[in-house]
Amino acid sequence: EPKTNMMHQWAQGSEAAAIAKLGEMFEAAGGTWEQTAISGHTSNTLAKLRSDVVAGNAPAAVQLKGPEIAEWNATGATANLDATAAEQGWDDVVAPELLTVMKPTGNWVAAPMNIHRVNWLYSSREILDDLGIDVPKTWAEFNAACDQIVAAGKTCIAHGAADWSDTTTFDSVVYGMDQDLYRKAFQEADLEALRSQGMIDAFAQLRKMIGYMDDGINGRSWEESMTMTMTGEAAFFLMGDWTVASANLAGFSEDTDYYCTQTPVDWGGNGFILNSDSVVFFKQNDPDYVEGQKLLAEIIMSPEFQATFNVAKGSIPARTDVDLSVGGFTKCQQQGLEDLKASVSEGSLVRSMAHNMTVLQKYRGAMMEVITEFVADDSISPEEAANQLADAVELQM
Amino acid sequence: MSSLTIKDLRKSYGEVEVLTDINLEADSGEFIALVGPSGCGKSTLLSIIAGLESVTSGEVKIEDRLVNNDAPKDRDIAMVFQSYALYPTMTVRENMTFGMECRNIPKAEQKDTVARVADLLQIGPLLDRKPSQLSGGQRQRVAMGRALVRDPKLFLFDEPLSNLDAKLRIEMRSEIKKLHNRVGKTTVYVTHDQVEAMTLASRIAVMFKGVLQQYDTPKEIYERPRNKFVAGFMGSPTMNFLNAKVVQSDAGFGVTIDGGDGTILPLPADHTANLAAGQSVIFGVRPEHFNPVHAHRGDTSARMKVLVDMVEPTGAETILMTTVAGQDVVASVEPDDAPKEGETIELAINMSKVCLFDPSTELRLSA
Amino acid sequence: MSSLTIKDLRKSYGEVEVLTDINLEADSGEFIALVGPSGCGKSTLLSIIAGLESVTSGEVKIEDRLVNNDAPKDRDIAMVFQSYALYPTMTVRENMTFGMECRNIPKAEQKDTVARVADLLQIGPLLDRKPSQLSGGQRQRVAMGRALVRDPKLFLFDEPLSNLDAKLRIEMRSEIKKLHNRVGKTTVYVTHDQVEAMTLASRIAVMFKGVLQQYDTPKEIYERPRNKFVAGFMGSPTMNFLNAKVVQSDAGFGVTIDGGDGTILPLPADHTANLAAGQSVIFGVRPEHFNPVHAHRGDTSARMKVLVDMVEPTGAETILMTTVAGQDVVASVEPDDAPKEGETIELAINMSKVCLFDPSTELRLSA
Amino acid sequence: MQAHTPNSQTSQASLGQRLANLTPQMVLAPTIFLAFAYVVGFSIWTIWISLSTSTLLPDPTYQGFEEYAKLWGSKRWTVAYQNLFVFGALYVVGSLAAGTVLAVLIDQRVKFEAVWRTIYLYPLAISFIVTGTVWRWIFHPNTGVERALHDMGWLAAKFDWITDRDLALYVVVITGMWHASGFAMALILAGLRSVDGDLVKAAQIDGASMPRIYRKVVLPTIWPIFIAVTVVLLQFAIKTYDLVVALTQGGPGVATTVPAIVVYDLMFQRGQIAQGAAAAVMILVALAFVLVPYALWSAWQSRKEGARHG
Amino acid sequence: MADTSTHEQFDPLATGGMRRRITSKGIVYGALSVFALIYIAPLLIILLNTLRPLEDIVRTGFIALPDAETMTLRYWGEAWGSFCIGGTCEGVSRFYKNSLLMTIPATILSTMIGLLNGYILSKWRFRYDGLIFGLITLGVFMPQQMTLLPWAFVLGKLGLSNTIAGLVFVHTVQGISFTTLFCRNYFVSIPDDLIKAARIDGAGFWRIFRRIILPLSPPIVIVTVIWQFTGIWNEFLFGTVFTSGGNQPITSAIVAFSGSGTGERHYNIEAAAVIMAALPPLFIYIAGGKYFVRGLTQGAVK
Ligand SMILES: Nc1ncnc2c1ncn2[C@@H]1O[C@H](COP(=O)(O)OP(=O)(O)OP(=O)(O)O)[C@@H](O)[C@H]1O
Ligand SMILES: Nc1ncnc2c1ncn2[C@@H]1O[C@H](COP(=O)(O)OP(=O)(O)OP(=O)(O)O)[C@@H](O)[C@H]1O
Ligand SMILES: [Mg+2]
Ligand SMILES: [Mg+2]
Repeated sequence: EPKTNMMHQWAQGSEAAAIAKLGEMFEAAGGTWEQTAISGHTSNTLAKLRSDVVAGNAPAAVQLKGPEIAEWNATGATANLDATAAEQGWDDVVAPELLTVMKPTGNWVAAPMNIHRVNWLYSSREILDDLGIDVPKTWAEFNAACDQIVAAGKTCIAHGAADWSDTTTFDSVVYGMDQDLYRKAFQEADLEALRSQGMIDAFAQLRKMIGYMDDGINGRSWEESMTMTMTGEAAFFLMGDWTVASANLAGFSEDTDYYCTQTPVDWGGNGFILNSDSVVFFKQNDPDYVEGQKLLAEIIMSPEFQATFNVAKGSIPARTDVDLSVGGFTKCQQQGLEDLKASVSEGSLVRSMAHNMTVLQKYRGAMMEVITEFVADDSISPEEAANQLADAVELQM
Repeated sequence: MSSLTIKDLRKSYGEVEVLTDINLEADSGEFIALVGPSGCGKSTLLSIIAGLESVTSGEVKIEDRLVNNDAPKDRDIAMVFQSYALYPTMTVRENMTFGMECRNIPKAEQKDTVARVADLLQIGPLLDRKPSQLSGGQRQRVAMGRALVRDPKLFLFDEPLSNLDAKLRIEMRSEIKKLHNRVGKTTVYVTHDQVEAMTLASRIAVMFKGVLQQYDTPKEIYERPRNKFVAGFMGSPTMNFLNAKVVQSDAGFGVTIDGGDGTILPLPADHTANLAAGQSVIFGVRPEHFNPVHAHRGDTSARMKVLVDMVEPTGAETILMTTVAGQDVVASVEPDDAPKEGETIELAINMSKVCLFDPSTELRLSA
Repeated sequence: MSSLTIKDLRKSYGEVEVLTDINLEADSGEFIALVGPSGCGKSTLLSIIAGLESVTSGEVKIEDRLVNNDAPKDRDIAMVFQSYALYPTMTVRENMTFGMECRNIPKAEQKDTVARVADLLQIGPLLDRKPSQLSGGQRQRVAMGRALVRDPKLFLFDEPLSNLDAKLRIEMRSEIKKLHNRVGKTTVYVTHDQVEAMTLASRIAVMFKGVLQQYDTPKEIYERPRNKFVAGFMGSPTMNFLNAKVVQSDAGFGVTIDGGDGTILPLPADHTANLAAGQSVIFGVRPEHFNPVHAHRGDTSARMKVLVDMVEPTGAETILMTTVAGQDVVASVEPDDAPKEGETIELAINMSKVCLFDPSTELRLSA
Repeated sequence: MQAHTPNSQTSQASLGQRLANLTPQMVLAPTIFLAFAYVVGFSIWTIWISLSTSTLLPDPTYQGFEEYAKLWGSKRWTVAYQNLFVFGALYVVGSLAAGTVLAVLIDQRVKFEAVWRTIYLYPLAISFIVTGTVWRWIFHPNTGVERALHDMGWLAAKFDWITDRDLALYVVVITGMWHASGFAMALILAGLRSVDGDLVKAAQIDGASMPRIYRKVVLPTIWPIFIAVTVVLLQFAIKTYDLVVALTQGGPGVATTVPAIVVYDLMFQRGQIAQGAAAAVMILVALAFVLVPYALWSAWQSRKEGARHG
Repeated sequence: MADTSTHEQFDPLATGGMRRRITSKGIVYGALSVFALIYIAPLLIILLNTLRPLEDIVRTGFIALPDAETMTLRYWGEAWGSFCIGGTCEGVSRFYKNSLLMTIPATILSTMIGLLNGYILSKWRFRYDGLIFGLITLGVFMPQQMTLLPWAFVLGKLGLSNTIAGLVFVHTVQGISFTTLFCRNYFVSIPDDLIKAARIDGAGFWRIFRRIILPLSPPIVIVTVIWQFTGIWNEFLFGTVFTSGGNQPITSAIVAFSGSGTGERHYNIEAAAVIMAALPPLFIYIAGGKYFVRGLTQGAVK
């Protein structure tokens, strides 16, 4: 009889509901479902995971992502899902950009649940319409729009400062200004790229954008920032697609309250910064749990779950063969999928550094420290910031 | 001029009256001892003089100035506490200068004063120590030093020696006496040790249950106590009290011990005022006024046969615990005179020193 | 039979030797007092006897059984502590029965024993109180009660009276004496009050710095102290020590006070063994062996002119602080004989009671 | 009290007797074992890990002091370490000061003493998480005091310390003080109560004013209490984690990061267990800055004590 | 009745000293009240926000009085019984039991062991006793983050992972440091003579503990119980890491509110849950505060 215990950090709200759905499906398929929702910060989840592994009872399934998957794979603690994957033909349906993440050494060890887009720009319809501004396409347009908005006495950018949200914004800035730089600096942690003039320019743009924010950014939650934009208090909000789920849940809707577009890019074309939630499976001794892993993986990869889960989460399915025109996907989500496809074909798709999809945690942590300090401290110049960024990464090598 | 006057003083804590109608005065330069058993109100009275407690009614005057409402610091007094109350975190020197600092006395003068007092008390070498590094006697001396730097109108002592051991107590007692002779300040000294009061004071105030029992010179108090309480409280071992009857014979008045063999103990002529034959009295004799009868010492007419229960040699004198007619009698005799336990001996009584008390009022009869 | 024997006992704490070569024995039923100044090792010795401390070397025997390695409970002793050490959470009764419970004595017997002891000590009405509800004297009595319920071979007391005030101390002293007379158990009694030791003990062990100075009867110790320390420690006010020289004249040996007027104080014949003319000695006289010279008392050949510095009446006797040849002399005289301060008077010395000490060894000279 | 140490001449003590004498040690043995394992074992393990190549999971391969170098090269850590000392000092001194003021006020024979005392003491019962959360609400300009003042019409009002990187640490200090000063108050108050009343009387007669009496006589007398409170508070300061996480999450930037947060992040968020262990070792070193002087002090104290009894 | 001048002077209110005393009393009470306000404010703010609907909180911030019309107690009910935490919609009620199951045994165990240790370390001297005491006390200072992995290993080896028993074990061992420290310092003030007397009476190690030491312990037991209870109850890291799902203590659930989850923050429910989670320690402090203060000074000052 298949059993499982899934460890995740979606303790509340729509995410918790989405996970609950997974449980229901698991039980409907005859399994015994248990979950361990770790509250609060990601480090709590990771602390628990490490403790469990050290204690010798690794959880059957854990919500984990990005290079962490490869790292855990390297410790030899992960289970091999190749058989199930072959049976179900995962290689054919999963978005190609995710394959290297889910199969770090060629074997399937994780099942992706979704694809998040990080580089969304939410604009307040009220403000843009009032001032007669078009949604900016490039950073220059963006800055010009902001100047106009600020002059009109509004806040241009809604933001809640935290290392991850500061970095999310910076992801979009670097990517939008120079996608090669992004790849070199944030996917390969190339020191020269980190120190380059392009990075300095990106920091200068970020500094400019901080100027467009109000004074209350510190300690503000991202939901509050979102509400500021939705209610017309601020013009723009740079954030991932989970915003869509929250905004819709809070009763705001696209086109009436807000527009969703990709964040500005200076190189034209479609851009997509990808983030993905996935479930990693750890080796189990109890055959019930082994069986449960197989069942859980199948359910996660099932189009039905992918649809339900992603409707709730604001993201798009990790399977490219799910039809978004049915089942309650929003316009923004549908647009997301289109952009994803276009981006893949243009070769502009990247993974998100801010959301732990590229470099090892130690490099990401070091970079986030520098970026969030830059946001908090006006006295740091873009040149200094770029150097610090490179130094911090170099230190961890 | 009277240095301290207390008039009709009362003090109550809520319902409880702890001092009743105290009247007391001290002449300039006098050494007054307040004695009495624990809880009789001695410390309370002293605190009232110091201004640390308020009065309920009555007057306190220092050098004829009414000070009832003055703060302690405005009364020009100095006080030594039983616990010494030395400031534990200050050195001896700082302890002594603290009061002067509070009164903004110039540093140079402070220094001189400390030097003078330290000299007087021979505590010069201790000046830089903390109180915790001093022995009991040294602490006592420092406490006095702290009082002496003030040059006040009135010195107050609250059982300053009771924390010292017997030998040191005797030593310090002499020192206080010497110091008082030298400094000559009016002093009020609380103690519950009657020997201290006797040796130090020019006048003793004996208190009991908040009431002043007698206020007089040590000699008067010891020899002519106003009542049985004072008689019993002053003197150690305590005065013997025997139930007796007054008899009148040809030789004059005498007493017989109740239940005894009827021997008449003749009273000196000057003890017989206010007496009537057949009257019940309490017959009080101090232990040292007994003496074993010795053939060679000549005869005393007042003798008493006693059974010796216990003999306690203390060195200089020997205490006999005896019984006569079922009543306990303690006698103090010379060691060489000491009988054996269980013996029956005859004790001679120095009848010129005995006291008679009224059994009901407990006041001393006879002048 | 000897009830307690201590042989060649030593005790060190680390480097520090606190007891050196103690030899002591107590006969059955004896009352032994251990006296000495604070820190001399009295309590340590008592703890060793009780088995609360281990010995470093030497033997402790109780009724001739070596008990060095026995636990306290197996030594059949009872002990009374200075702090009384009453179990604060138990009633008086429970305090008394605790030891019996530990030894599994039947309830009925416990009850009888408590009743008997309570009767003996008159603490029947207190049995259901907690120690905190008792006065000092009552606590003391309960502490003794707890010891008495045991019927042990040996009673140990560690300064049982030192927390009581003067009057109560004298009372309880008598009670302990009575009790010992009645119960007749061998007792070791630690005190630093020499009067207590004198009045209670059949033999006194005087200790100083961990060394037993003298072990003898009270009379011997008082009259024939082995050395200057013992002479000075026993007696209050303390013995006077004067630097003097031995002179030989027709009348026999005598002493002259150094720096004095050369008057020869003749020594009784039985004091002159081991003396040589011209020898320096310390001349020791107890205060009570001085007496003012009275015409009518006949002549004493040993007289000394002294200047009276201070007169301290204590009631039964009066203390004179005097100086002779620059040395302090304290005399204790009858109140009626007391001179005035500042007078120069002649004191007669009872030469049969004086002691001479060797200035270097401080041992008593003469037999 | 001395367990019998059987000595050579007289070692006839029975086996039972000797076993009875060993009871205390035997009863204590499990604790000694646990304490040893916990304090010494865990510390040694941490030190060892800090010198290893551990990343995601503990890994015994020896590497040397590299992780320490990396740690000290990181700005976040240096800020955190510095914060530990600044925060620790201000928090302890501030709590002591506030506690002293409260204790002295309550000592003025006030009515309803128990009520006042409870009011000041209750924060100790509140967890750091809750304390941090509530004070964040209060301090944050969008939700707290500033907002309330704005809503009351005082638009110029500004109270945004929590978002100011130079002032945010003081917000943590104030919040910590709120939590701990009642504890200091309680101990100091009890200390004041134990001061000999005669001391105050003596000082009154000496002519000292009430503030002076407290400053010069009473408070110095109870300094051992201040030491005791300090030790307990320092222990809180060094372990501070939840409070900061809930209050500022270490921000703005890294302005209020404390070492415990860095340790936790390195060990668990970033999978740099070795470096996290190195940071933990550095916390222990910080602890030594405090404990070694304290241990020396108490050793000196007890020696003095012993000397006085001797 | 004051017909003489002397009498008038005894009217205490007429004296300068008394007037001064009255004004200074005023200052004292004034200062006490100001402080009291600061200390109470946070509690009051949480309390008030439990009664306010979310819109109200979002509109006016946390520092505002509840609107009489929209004021409601229903968030208490939601927080207690129906709010979703960790995928289960039973509010905090189901964590309450875990917290009690963890806190009570750990408190009792660590207190009892502390009492024994304190007794041994204060009343029985043996070699290295000072060192052992120092070692045990050092445990007080160990940062939790550092001990997480070693504990995980130990719990795994003992088969106590993911169990409340494991938490009890961890908290007990950690608590021993504090309880031993407190108890030893308290017992030091019990006169050694009592122990000596008992030994002479024939009492052994255990009997002395039971009959002499334990009856004298209530003040320090109250202190350690309060200290341990609140400490263990409020701790969240171990609870979060060493247990999961239905075994977690209430603090882990509370952290779920304050953590950076996505979705709306239900401040009102959060506030109600926070108060509910804080009630047991609060109650213990209010009920036992007097004894806490008394025992603590006896125990901690030495
Ligand atoms: N603040 C107070 N409130 C109520 N009663 C008090 C107060 N202070 C003292 N008393 C009572 O007043 C009486 C006298 O106390 P006081 O301290 O003056 O006695 P004492 O003669 O100095 O005794 P001792 O010799 O023990 O020092 C005692 O019965 C005491 O209980
Ligand atoms: N446990 C110990 N360790 C080291 N020295 C000790 C110890 N116990 C006692 N001493 C020392 O041994 C000496 C004798 O102490 P003891 O208590 O026997 O003196 P005492 O004669 O009873 O004094 P007191 O009259 O003050 O009670 C003292 O100097 C004391 O400091
Ligand atoms: Mg008094
Ligand atoms: Mg002793």
